[in-house]
Amino acid sequence: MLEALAFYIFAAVTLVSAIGVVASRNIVRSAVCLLGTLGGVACLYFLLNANLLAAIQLIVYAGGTLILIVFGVMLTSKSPWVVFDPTRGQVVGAVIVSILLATGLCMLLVGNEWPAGTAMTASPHVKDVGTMLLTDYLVPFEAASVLLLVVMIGAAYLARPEK
Amino acid sequence: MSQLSLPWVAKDPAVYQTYRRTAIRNLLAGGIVHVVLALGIFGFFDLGSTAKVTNLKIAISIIGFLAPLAVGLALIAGGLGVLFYKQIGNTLKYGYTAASVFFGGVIGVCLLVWLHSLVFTLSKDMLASPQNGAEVVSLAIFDASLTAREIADYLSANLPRLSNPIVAYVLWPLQFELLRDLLAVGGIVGFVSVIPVFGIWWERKIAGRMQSRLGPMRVGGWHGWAQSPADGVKLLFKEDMIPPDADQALFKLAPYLTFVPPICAMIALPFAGAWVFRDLDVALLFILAMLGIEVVGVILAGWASNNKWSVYGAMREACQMVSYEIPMGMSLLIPVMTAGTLQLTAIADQQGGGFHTWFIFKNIWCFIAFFSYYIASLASCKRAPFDLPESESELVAGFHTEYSGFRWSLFFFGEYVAMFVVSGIAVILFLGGWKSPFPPGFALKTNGTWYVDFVVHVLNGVLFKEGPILFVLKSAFLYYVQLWIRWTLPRIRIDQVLYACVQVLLPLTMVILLGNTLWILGIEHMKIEWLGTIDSLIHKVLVLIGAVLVIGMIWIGYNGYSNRRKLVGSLVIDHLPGS
Amino acid sequence: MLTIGLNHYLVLSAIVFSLGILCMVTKRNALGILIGVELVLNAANVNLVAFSRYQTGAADGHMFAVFVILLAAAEAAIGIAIFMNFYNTLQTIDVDRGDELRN
Amino acid sequence: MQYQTALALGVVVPLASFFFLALFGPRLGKPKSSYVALLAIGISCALSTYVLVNWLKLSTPERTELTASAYRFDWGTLGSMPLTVGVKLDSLTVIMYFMVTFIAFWIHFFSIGYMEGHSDEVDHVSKYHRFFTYLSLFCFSMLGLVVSSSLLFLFIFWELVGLCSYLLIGFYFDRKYASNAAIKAFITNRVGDFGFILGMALVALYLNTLDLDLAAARFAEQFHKSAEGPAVGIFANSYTLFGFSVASLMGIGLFCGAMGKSAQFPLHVWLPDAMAGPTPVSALIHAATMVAAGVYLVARIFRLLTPEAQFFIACIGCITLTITALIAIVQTDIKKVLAYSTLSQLGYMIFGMGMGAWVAALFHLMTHAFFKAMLFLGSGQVIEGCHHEQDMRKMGGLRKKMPVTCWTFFIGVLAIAGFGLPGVEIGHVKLGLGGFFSKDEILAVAYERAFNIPELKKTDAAADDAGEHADASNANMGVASPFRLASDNQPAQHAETEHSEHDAHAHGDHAQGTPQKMAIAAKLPAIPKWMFFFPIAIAYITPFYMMRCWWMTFCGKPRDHHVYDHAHESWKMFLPLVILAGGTFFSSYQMFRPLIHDAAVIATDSSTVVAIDGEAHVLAEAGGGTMIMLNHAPGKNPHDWLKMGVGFSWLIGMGFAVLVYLRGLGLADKLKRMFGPIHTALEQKLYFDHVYDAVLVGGTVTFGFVCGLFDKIVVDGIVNMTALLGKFVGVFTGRQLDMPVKRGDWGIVDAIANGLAQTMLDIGSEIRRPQSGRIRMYVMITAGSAAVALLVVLNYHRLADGLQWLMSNVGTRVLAANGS
Repeated sequence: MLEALAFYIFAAVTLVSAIGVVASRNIVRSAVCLLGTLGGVACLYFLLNANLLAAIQLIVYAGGTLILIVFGVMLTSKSPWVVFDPTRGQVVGAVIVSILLATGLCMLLVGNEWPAGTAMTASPHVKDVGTMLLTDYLVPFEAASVLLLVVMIGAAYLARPEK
Repeated sequence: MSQLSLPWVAKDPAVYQTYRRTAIRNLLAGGIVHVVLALGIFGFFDLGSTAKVTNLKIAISIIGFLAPLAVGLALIAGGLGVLFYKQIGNTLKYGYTAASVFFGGVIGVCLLVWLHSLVFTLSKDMLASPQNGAEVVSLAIFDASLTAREIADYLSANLPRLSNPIVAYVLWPLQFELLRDLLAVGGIVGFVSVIPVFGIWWERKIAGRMQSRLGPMRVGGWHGWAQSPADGVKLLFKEDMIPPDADQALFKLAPYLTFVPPICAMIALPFAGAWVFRDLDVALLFILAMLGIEVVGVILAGWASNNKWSVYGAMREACQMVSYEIPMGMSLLIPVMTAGTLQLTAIADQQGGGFHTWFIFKNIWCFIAFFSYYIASLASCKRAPFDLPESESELVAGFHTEYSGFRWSLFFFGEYVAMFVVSGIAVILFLGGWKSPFPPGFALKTNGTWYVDFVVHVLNGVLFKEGPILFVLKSAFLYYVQLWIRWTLPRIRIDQVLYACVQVLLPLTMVILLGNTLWILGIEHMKIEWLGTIDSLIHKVLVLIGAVLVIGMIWIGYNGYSNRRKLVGSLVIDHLPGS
Repeated sequence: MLTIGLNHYLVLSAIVFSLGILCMVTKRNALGILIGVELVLNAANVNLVAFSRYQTGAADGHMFAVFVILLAAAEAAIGIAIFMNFYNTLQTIDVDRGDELRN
Repeated sequence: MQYQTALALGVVVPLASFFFLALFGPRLGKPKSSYVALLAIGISCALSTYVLVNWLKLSTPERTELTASAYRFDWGTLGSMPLTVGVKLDSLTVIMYFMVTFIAFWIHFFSIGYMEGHSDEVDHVSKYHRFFTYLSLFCFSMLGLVVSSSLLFLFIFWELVGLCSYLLIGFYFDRKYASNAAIKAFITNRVGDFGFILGMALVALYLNTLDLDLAAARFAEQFHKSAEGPAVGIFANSYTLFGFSVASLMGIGLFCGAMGKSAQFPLHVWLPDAMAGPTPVSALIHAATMVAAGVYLVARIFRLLTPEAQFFIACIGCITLTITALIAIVQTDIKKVLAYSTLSQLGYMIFGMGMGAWVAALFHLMTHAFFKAMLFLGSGQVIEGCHHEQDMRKMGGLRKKMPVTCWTFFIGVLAIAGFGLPGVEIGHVKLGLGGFFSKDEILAVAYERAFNIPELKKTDAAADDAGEHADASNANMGVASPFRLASDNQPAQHAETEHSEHDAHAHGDHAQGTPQKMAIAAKLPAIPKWMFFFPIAIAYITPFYMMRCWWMTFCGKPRDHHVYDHAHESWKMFLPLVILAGGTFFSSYQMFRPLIHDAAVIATDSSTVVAIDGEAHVLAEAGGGTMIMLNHAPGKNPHDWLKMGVGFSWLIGMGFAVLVYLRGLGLADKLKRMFGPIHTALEQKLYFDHVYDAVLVGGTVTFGFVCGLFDKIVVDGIVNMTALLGKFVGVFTGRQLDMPVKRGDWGIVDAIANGLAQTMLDIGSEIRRPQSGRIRMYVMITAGSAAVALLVVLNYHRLADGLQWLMSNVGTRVLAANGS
């Protein structure tokens, strides 16, 4: 009961702010709406017994990526009111396409008979998640670390001042 | 000329006298009526009888008895206040009375929160009591699993002193999780609103003392204790301006984005073992995340103001925060690794054996980590010397240049609460949380007499055992250090800020992270003996250093206090014995 | 409707996914496209975690979600660096102007 | 302290020094930072001395026990393969470790003097502390390499030493040739390391472990199973490359790493260029330790080598030692001469390893490390003293200016030349130095392999083995053994008889070990004769060029007074020289030989390969059957032959050098003119660099050019051709078939053609439209088509039904309409 209520509230937050992301003409407002979506998704993670993931989502997305995006906006816009609008035709086409896509996905996901699985009873302990990360998922973990290193170097290289 | 009657033109004192009399009359009369009504209902429904407890009476007792009683008492108190306002004012002006009112208020809020917690504990116990079997823990939102009857029975069986049916009626709704959460949120919000009010006053006093002045002295009498509430009232009535070119919606949203996350952080911040709203297993990460989101508000404020200085402030904040989050998180990992959990209560529980078991003295890595965390936390709260985003000598006021009034004060609320939160994290992770600095053997024993017990409980809670007061005191000390640093160190340049992070703090934290990993590997997993010997040696030296530091500070503080009259224009150092 | 199951989350994620695509298509600001990508990735993550919760009962979905978050962060960092270069070259952040390869 | 702990600690101390210097080096400044590094390596050296001294006191079983109980723990798992980390604690490690720390310590000491005159800063970066920082890092990696028990960690440290080598060669990074040399060294090593990685991959794949001992055990196990029944594991694979089986390829792959690091042909080109680094670095890294790591590696993986792989190794060694010695004759740069002599000596070691002369090669490694480090330090002293002049033609007569350097250098020359008087004994000590013993042993084994193995094959090996071996060892006992084994304190005569009895007895008894070994030995391929004669010839050339170097530098008349006047020497630099000269004597006579023997017990204890001992000694001492002492037919004792063949090569070579350079450079110039083309070829290093330039660099460029040409000619040609063809067709049709009657009027054909073209154009532009370069459009198209596809697939049946209904309905209507 409470869970349902919470789900509907958080889903509403997520969806409304996602629509806000799309509908805002100003990019910073989009970013703020994105914060709402990210927060909503984080709350959904809490509902889904993924506490650690929720915290990570908040730290990395909301605390890192979002700030990075806003920072990028500040560095790349000449005035806060510069707006690039797509043409009306493009918008209509895009809306049609995404409605089609949503319909298709919903039909696919809901219409499918998922095999009966085991539901998770309790939130996995942080320690177990960590152990899993360093045992079963060691190789992707290491690959990810290498990736991050490459990204760090690459970003620094790309954003370096012109000589 | 027609007679203009402006509302703010002073009227004849006699008019005020009339107003006052009317107010006194109405308040007192209304209060007495309410109280009488409440007592009447009490008598009519026989609410006091233990034998006739039913669920029906719950609503009656709350709506019909408790609510009118509370309203009535409040009205009577208000009436008395207006009646005796001169006497009250004079009393408040008198130094120590005012101080005791002030501290009483602070402690009162703490006690209120404490009461919350006691009630929760009680209801939890009841729900889990053997009479109810195992299935009660399902804290449903609408299905009451306990009846008032059962509660009353439980009380008379376990806590005879509280076995009044009214208590049972009050406790009954508390088995609903939602209500308990709402009440707890009330407690948190109450505490959170006290922090900045007290904190700002304290900061101004300390700033004054550090500059050999007195700080606020007028408002409220004793040491200007009412300065902050007065300022708050002033801010509420200030004109609320929004620049015409600003992004209206974001401009309005930004202060809330700054103010709400630190309060959310309090959700996971434990004040003591049971004193926590939600004992998350990822509490630390959650708090860090909330502190990270706070920045978004600041950046938005700067951006939405559409002002050069504000944007500069926002960009500084963005790059400062993004870079300092890393050393901050990595320093926090060290006690986390040592404790093996992210759950703050569990971490604090491992430090209960006296101050030598605190993680800061655990080994050299934790010791360094404490300081690197503290520096990074200064930057993350944008406190001096890292207050670049709002540096008033360069950027007017940085990101909040365009803000005024209530919105402006929200930024400050956010900042001061965040300061408390980061101090609290440091206390829990490094300084033993709510545990006493003395080993458990020092805790006083109760002997059964109620007044002795009371004193013992208070002393244990404040000094010898554990308790939220200890936690708040320790946090307040770190908070004090933040203020101390602010009024001691000059602000550094933005490039120095980033240099300090990327080239100093980051490598340092990496080294200690690696060191701690190897240390744990060597001592706990490989059980290398000589490493263990070195470890215990270092541990002892660190404990010694800590003890010497604390004793030294107390000594210097004592000297400062005993020479407080001579301190104008000089330093405490000049008054130490032998100088 | 009162018992929340897998399908609720799936529908939610499908809608968020489509909104992400919509965002990518309609924003001409490069950073808007980046935001759209974040939406899409979040939708995928919700799916992963929901399946983990209702179908597998183990934390594998969480693992994938962690890696997705990590990749999203990496992608944002690189993306913004690229857009800075884009901006430095063309003096605009409008992606429709970046069609030199067209002719 | 436990020995393994001491060794591990000794590895870590330089690392600590590295970190300390890296962080605080600039603040410590000029003299102080060097003391940190010196202290660190000093601690390592003390620890290693402690271990060595105690190790010598232990008996073989105790050592074996310690070896077995050394640290091992699982670091991680790769698939199902545990990655084990551990300390390899055996005699080989102990002596290598001691050698490295000892030499490194004195070279650090020398460096302090050497670096004194350097300018402290380049581009505001202090170079002084960086030098010692790198040295510390190198010591850490080299020691780590020595103690690693797993191939993986050996490889990691292997790469680390490569990195240090790169950093130190490029130490004068402000000079173009130095940075080029550094890059060359690094890249050349990468080529070798690629082979190493492949070899490691094969080891991991077929033996499922990277632990050295375990891998060897599994290799032997698979070998046995394959020998008895159907082939398993690595032997089951019938794939061959250039005639090498996979098992051999594994060994060759691993050896490729050694080829790179030990600068063996054809990857030898980097080492002479590496002399661009500071001279102490040349002494430490490019003469004594790192380049010897290749030999060490081969020694470690010896049990994984098949006879074919061994033969390959021997060939490479033989080629290297020959060509580099020839090149060394004409070099005029003092460091280049030493570099080429190093190459040549490394060639000897690798050659020895390939021959199966495990003990001899390592023995040569040890002696060589000492005298070559000393020679390099001597040259460093000369270079520093002569104001960084390296050309020997400008030196001469420095004997009076730097006497200590001169005579220590001469000891080095004697050692490398193989000075010794065959048959002369002082007490029980044979008179000789360094190469006299070690090179002799390698050559002895080569002789066995070239001449005795064919003999062995002819006869039934197991039958006459026991008897003849006793004779052989009796006969050999007095010939070349320069010392009594360290464990032997008895009078020589007594020991000799006892040994031979014991020998025969042991030999007869070791039925499970020795005959098996003999059988394997019988399978060894006999090497071609030239592989014996080339090293013999080079044994005459080595003394020549070394003597030439010494004579040109120190004797005769000073040729350049500017250099001569400046020359001086300081105690800080010649003290290490004197110590290392002592070390040369010490290493020739004492300690190392028995320890290497002891190491051989474990390191070659595999029934798949055979290590051959060219030295007459007691089999029990050698571990009772781990090695094979080849069967000398009477009168075919290699030492008899070698005594005469190369015993006085040092005298001849050195004498010839003195003869040529006695009166300055005149005679040498004459000879140079006489052998003009040969001299030029040698001076150009036999054109290796040219060939590599032409083949590799040129090849890449050419390949790019050819690709470009292909693009230009073929691709563009086809495109243009098509266009041209179209044009012709158009012109043809237009002109000939469809002449318009008047302007602007098209004929039918023309109209069709133009109409088609127009349609094509329209289609093209329609197709091009989505290819707008607009990322949003791409996303939209992708998403849209995905959506449509999804919907169609999901509703396929409904759609199909609908279509069918439509078709049938419309069809019937049409039919009905027609009917009515």
